[in-house]
Amino acid sequence: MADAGSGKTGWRATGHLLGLVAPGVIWIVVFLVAPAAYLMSIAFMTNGSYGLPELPFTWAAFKQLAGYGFLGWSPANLYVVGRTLVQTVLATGLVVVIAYPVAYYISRAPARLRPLMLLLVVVPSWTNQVIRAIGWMNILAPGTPLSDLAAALGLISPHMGLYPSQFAVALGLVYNFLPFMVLPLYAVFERLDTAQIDAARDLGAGVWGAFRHGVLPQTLPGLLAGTVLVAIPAFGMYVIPELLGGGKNLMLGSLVARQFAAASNWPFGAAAALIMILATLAGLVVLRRLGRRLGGDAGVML
Amino acid sequence: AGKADTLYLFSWSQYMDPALIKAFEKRYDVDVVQNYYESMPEMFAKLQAGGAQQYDVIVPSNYYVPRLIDTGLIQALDKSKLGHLDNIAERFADPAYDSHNSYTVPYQWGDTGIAYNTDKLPDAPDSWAILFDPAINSDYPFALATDAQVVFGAACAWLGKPYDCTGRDAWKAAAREVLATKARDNFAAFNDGTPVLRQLARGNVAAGMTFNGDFTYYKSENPEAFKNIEFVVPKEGTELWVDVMAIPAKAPHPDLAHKFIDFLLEAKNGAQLSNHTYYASPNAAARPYLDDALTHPPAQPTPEQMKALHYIPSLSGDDLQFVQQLWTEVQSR
Amino acid sequence: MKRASTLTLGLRGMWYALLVLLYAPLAVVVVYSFNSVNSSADFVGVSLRWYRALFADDTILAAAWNSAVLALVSSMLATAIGTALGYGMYAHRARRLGWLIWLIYLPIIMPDIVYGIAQLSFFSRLAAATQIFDLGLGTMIIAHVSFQAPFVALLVYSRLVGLDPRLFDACSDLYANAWQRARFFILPTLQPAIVAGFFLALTLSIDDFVISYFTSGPESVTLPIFIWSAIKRGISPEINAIATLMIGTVLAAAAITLAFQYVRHRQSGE
Amino acid sequence: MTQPSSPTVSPDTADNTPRADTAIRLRGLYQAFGADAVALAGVDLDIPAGSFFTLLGPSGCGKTSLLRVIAGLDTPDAGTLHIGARDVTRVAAHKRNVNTVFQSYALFGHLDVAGNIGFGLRMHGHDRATINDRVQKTAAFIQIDNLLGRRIDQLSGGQRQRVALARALVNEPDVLLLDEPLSALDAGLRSRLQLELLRIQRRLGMTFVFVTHDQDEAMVMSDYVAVLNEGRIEQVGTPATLYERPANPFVARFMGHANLFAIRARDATGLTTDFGRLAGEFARADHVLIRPEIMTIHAADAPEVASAGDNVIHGRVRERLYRGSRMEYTVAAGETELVVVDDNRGQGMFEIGAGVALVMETTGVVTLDG
Amino acid sequence: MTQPSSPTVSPDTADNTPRADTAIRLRGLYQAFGADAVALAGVDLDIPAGSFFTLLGPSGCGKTSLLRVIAGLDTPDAGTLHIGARDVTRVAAHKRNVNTVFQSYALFGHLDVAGNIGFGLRMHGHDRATINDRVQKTAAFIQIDNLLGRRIDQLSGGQRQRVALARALVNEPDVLLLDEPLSALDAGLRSRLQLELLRIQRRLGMTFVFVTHDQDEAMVMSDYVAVLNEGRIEQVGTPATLYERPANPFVARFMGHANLFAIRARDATGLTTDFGRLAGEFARADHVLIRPEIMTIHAADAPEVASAGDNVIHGRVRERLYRGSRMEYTVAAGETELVVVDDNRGQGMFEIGAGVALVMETTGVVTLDG
Ligand SMILES: Nc1ncnc2c1ncn2[C@@H]1O[C@H](COP(=O)(O)OP(=O)(O)OP(=O)(O)O)[C@@H](O)[C@H]1O
Ligand SMILES: Nc1ncnc2c1ncn2[C@@H]1O[C@H](COP(=O)(O)OP(=O)(O)OP(=O)(O)O)[C@@H](O)[C@H]1O
Ligand SMILES: NCCCCN
Ligand SMILES: [Mg+2]
Ligand SMILES: [Mg+2]
Repeated sequence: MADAGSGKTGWRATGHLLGLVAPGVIWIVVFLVAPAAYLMSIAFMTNGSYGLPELPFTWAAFKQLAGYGFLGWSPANLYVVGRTLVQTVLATGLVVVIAYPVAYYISRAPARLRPLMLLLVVVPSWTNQVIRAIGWMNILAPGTPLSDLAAALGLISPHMGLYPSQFAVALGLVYNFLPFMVLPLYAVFERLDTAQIDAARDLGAGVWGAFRHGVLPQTLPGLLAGTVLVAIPAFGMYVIPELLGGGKNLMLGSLVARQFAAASNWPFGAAAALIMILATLAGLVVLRRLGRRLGGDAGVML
Repeated sequence: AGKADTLYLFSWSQYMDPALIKAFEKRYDVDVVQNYYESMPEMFAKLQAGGAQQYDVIVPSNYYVPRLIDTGLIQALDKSKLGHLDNIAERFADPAYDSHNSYTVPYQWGDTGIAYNTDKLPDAPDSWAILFDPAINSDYPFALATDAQVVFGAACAWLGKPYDCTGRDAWKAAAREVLATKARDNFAAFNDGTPVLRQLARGNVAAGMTFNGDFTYYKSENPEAFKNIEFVVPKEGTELWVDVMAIPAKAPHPDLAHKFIDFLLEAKNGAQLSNHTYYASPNAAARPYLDDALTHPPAQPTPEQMKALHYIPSLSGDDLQFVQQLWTEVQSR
Repeated sequence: MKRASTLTLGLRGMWYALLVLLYAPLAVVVVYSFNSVNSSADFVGVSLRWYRALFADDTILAAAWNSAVLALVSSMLATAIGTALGYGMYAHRARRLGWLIWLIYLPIIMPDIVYGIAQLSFFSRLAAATQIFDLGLGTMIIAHVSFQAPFVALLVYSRLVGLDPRLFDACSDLYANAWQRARFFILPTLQPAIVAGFFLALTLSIDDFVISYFTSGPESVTLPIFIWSAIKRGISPEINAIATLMIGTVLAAAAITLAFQYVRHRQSGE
Repeated sequence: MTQPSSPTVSPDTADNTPRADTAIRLRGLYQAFGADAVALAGVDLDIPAGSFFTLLGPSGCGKTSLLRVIAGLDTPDAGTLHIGARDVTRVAAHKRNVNTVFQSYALFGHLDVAGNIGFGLRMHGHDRATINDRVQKTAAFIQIDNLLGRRIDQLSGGQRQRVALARALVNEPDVLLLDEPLSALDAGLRSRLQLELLRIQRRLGMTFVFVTHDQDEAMVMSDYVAVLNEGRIEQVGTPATLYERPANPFVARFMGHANLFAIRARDATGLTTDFGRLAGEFARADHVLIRPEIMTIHAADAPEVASAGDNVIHGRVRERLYRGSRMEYTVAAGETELVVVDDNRGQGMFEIGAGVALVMETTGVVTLDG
Repeated sequence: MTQPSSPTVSPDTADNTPRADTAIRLRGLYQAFGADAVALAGVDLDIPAGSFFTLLGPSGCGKTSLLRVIAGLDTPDAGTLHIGARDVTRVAAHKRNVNTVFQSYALFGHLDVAGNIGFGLRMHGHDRATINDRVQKTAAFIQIDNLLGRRIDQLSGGQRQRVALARALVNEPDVLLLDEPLSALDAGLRSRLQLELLRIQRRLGMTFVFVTHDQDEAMVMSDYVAVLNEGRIEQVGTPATLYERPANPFVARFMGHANLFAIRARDATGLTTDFGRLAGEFARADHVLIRPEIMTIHAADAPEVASAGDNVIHGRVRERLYRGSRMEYTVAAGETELVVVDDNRGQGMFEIGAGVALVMETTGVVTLDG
């Protein structure tokens, strides 16, 4: 049995290590890494006449992704990527704007109330995401009070609903991911060193300066952790755009899904999936770098 | 549970009489597990992704049959196991999509039209204009179907071409028309034929593409909710379809599948099915048992309407790829 | 401190607004599940007809059963595998195990849709070749475990990292052999993390739709998949009724959690 | 509450003599947090300009509260506060010419050392060149100019303390407040930094208000010490005054005197206490304080004892601690125990249980009330 | 490496006199973590049974490493280790009759106090009744029997320390190892617990091996002290030996002697050092050590100075620290500085800059090599 504390290695220790980690590692490698690798390989295959991948390997799927198809070049995929990015940034931004003060408020509440308040924030996310979407479908459908109000205000055409629409998608994303921002922010607010606020005031900072220098830097690690937890899944979100968007303005997740679940072009879908993974990784790397640069300790981030 | 075997049926939703399932289960002491799809592309994708070895009986539409055969997703029928084959009406005995019914047996047939709300669109003509002409409906939300060929056919017909138009130029023109329609303020969503009826009833949309039988079924089930919903067969021409039964290539219980198909070919059972779904029956022997409703529109189109009805062409190769890319393009923009 | 009251008032207002935002959609689902007509625009009268329809429908009951089996079995497997993984990473942290972390992050950062489709394409190919990975409850459980286990491992690992490493020495010093150490120290110490990991796995499983959807087979329809296809068929009050039952279950779970927290808090004393 | 007229400890050089005027004047300061948490229960205090002034007291006595009121971080519920001639009771923190060195330094992690030091100047809108210049000068003065580019988490505890000091000093405040700036450090570093802080104060001649709960630290560093207890000032004075003439038992105990005894009876020739009689003329008082240094320990039968006269306490060694340069004995006498210190100047030691005699210089005995 | 023959500090009662035999015998212990981290560089040591034995040294000198080898938590790379008569070099930790009190106690959070104390007995497979009984007795002995049902996080620092002690003691080990058990505590609690620990050791007569980096703590508590440096033992002896006769400059500095000077020249009549000449007869050596206690400070023109003879050092007060019971002066003399302590027994003080004379008893001067 290897010593939990010691750094010594040996055959017995190796056996111990393997006994513990092998099931997990093998599980993930066989049931996730291998499928992912297979999917990636599909991206380089030829699209068969009915959408299934075939040999030989080609770049065709990536060409199609870049916009080259039977029609010559088309910007349709750029629309999709752009729409996805805008929704992601918008949703993340809104989530921050809502979660920041709320997390602060919870952290200042009496200690015995805090678990309850956190629970109240988290509980909706214990239901299934499809169920959360139904709620919004109910609320935003045509003829509901909210839709009528929006129509009366001239925000939408009369007789139309707020759902399905891009607005409903944004709202659904914000709703879905709010708890993932509140929790890490709460964690940093809870151990906020208020002496830094005092120090800023003591050194001549006004309200804004005290916030900018006494509060914001301390909460950055939480903000970044929250951003990772919100932006990355929002970027790949499928259910909400699909249900609340009416299937008319595709986002990346639906574009990928459709190549497997409807339109049938597996290589194209796989190529788009590859791009999604790369974009996700790039986003993660950037956020981690940013986190380190801004002085968050490595443990805070995923 | 506890039964000798299980039959996996993969079919359109709202397309089967539960009593028939019970009867079949009882006769052969088996369980029937049903799964549903709302469109052909959905079914085809599921079959490609492993479904071919999980379902025993599927119910595709005519224009998907050739590609199911081509891709080897369905198996040739063992006609020796189908004692009631002769019940099939002559018109359906040797169809273009499957000569001599080597792979398929017809299930039911019908047409695709438009259902709309007469309160909101009182002046609606029997035309694709309900969907494509902003002058007819400028305010109320409406939907188009999710199957590329179904929608492009409608656009072709609206643009004055035949519903079964083919050729890249025709499809491009159709795609442009769909894009323009999608860009309209009151375009709500892409909804499939059966679901859109519920959306109509709930008031979420005022018009959409649907099927004659489903419309009649809902209307008779729930007259109150559907009292203002009407169905038209657009005069510019629309789809005539035949849905068929087939057995996936690696079906787990091919024997039982044959039994099921033969069961539905029985005269009384064929009639019971149509009486339940309000779709016309391809079963000649069933005729005596059919309800009256099935002998006139909308279940049975008028001869005049018949002239404007077309099968959707079966596509493959580049043509299929072309249509699919075009459709992705339409949804992406 | 005395001037902060406007800020406090603003924050309090925001908090209540947030509660409305969070619970309005759920409340609407609950309310419409009792609507006697099928409409989202009108609430005509209270009725239990959708619940009656629900309990009459075998498919829904089967879906509920499938959901429960999927969530419980996958969570138990993931807890076992994840706990071992987390402990292994900790016990051998002196070695170069950096790559392991990436293996653990992979399922966490992989977009659901890519995840589900990768497994769909892989399993369907495997099934075509071997006949053993047929899509169904089995593949769903496999898929769920693969994304739950990393979360459990991280929880267990971070609990261990927070421990005084001398505790392990204290065990040996107090005559515990390897098995006694596992039995009397490691497992009891990890118990809160393991329980938390199990519940986290459960929530992840319950929340998941996409991966379940793509790895499911004809007989493994779960409630979310059922609801999804019901929505695709046009939303109906029956769905609201199912959703209401799920919401009720979750609220009950939340209440129990809270009660536990307060009891634990009380025990630990002020 | 006596206010001393002049410091006993003289400063380093002539021109840094504490100025005669008052840097801070507090009158009737009252501050409560809720009904039963009275942090300041009416504080009157004058802090002489240019002095190293220490607030000493047990945890929770109100030291930080007082400092925060001076800094302007809290507003008192009642009372007034002058800095120099100006009434600043209602002036916001960022408008007071006072700076604070916080307990755990409260350095900004997102700024480097230079950024931290220059922060106050930046907030005051100085231009970049001025800021750089003054940061550079202050850093050189504090001897951390080689650290200017470092991140805060790359600094040791002692370095952080200096950065916090520089960050406050660069603003040239009228008064520098220091809230237990040394309490987080280990003993060695702590005594080095005590000296350093003292030297800096001497060189600048600035008023330092220093908070600690460590009487040793207070004694080593301060010109004046104010002892706080439950939001009140118990005594103000030089370290020697507090040590040698504590105003009451609280101060005496807090200054580390173990030998404090209630007086049972008093007559013309002396006092009766728990350990026995004490001959001499004493003022009427409640307590008698016998500092360990005024006693010498001897074998019970030693010749010095016989010749010592009246004030000899006989007892028995109960415990002894070897401390290198000295030996600390606890001696049981009468109904109580006394602590006495013997320096290890080569003489013998007393075993535990040995009978000893403590000889006392009566002139060093202090009586006090309260 | 001298091994003393008897302790200078006598135990409380007669029957607990340290036994003459050796509890632990270490020979040539060597332990390295990688090429350049040599934790133990050949340690030979005999720890007398029944003694309070302290390992003292700066951070990183190998104290913990040595303790871990004794406990069996690490196996040495070379060398042997006997506990009593038994060679346990390769015996696993859980098979040694040795217990440890860890630095931050390492109490099990998932068990209550009773569960913690009984853990070792449980691992040994004792039955429940025996365990309860012995836990109860030990807890009563350590005076924590009222805490048995508490959770660990409901205990104060001092209570935790006692639980950790009880958890080790209940197993009646041959040797108790304590790795800086007091270093995390604040000063007040620390000195109380020092005394308590010492009393418990005295009552039980068990061998305690105690680790600290605080020379004051080592001196107060120990029968013997071994000073470690870079994995080697510099000196072993009683506290008085180490303080008064350090074997080398490292030990001298570590024991807190500031006045250590290199000898520049030596002749028949005395020595030449940095601060000047020292008359007398001294052994040949490299360094001279002058403990502050052997000097007295006087005004330069005081009569005692004239009569003091040769060994008077003239200098000037550079710094002084008031410490209540004594005053600490730093005096500049020759090319260096000396620290001298004056007790505040009523005499006057010397101002900074004043000329003073330090009078020395030559008999107290120590010379040493290395
Ligand atoms: N914000 C606050 N809310 C409630 N009570 C407070 C607050 N700040 C201080 N107090 C109370 O006021 C009293 C004085 O507190 P203060 O912080 O001034 O003590 P202190 O002397 O600085 O103690 P320490 O040495 O522990 O820092 C304490 O009883 C404390 O509990
Ligand atoms: N597991 C280890 N890996 C590498 N080096 C180690 C290890 N344990 C100890 N060392 C090194 O061995 C030397 C002695 O360490 P040890 O912990 O014994 O010192 P210590 O005297 O207990 O110090 P401290 O007073 O800081 O606790 C140090 O240089 C340390 O860095
Ligand atoms: N609900 C059944 C529809 C069939 C369309 N082909
Ligand atoms: Mg304080
Ligand atoms: Mg150590």
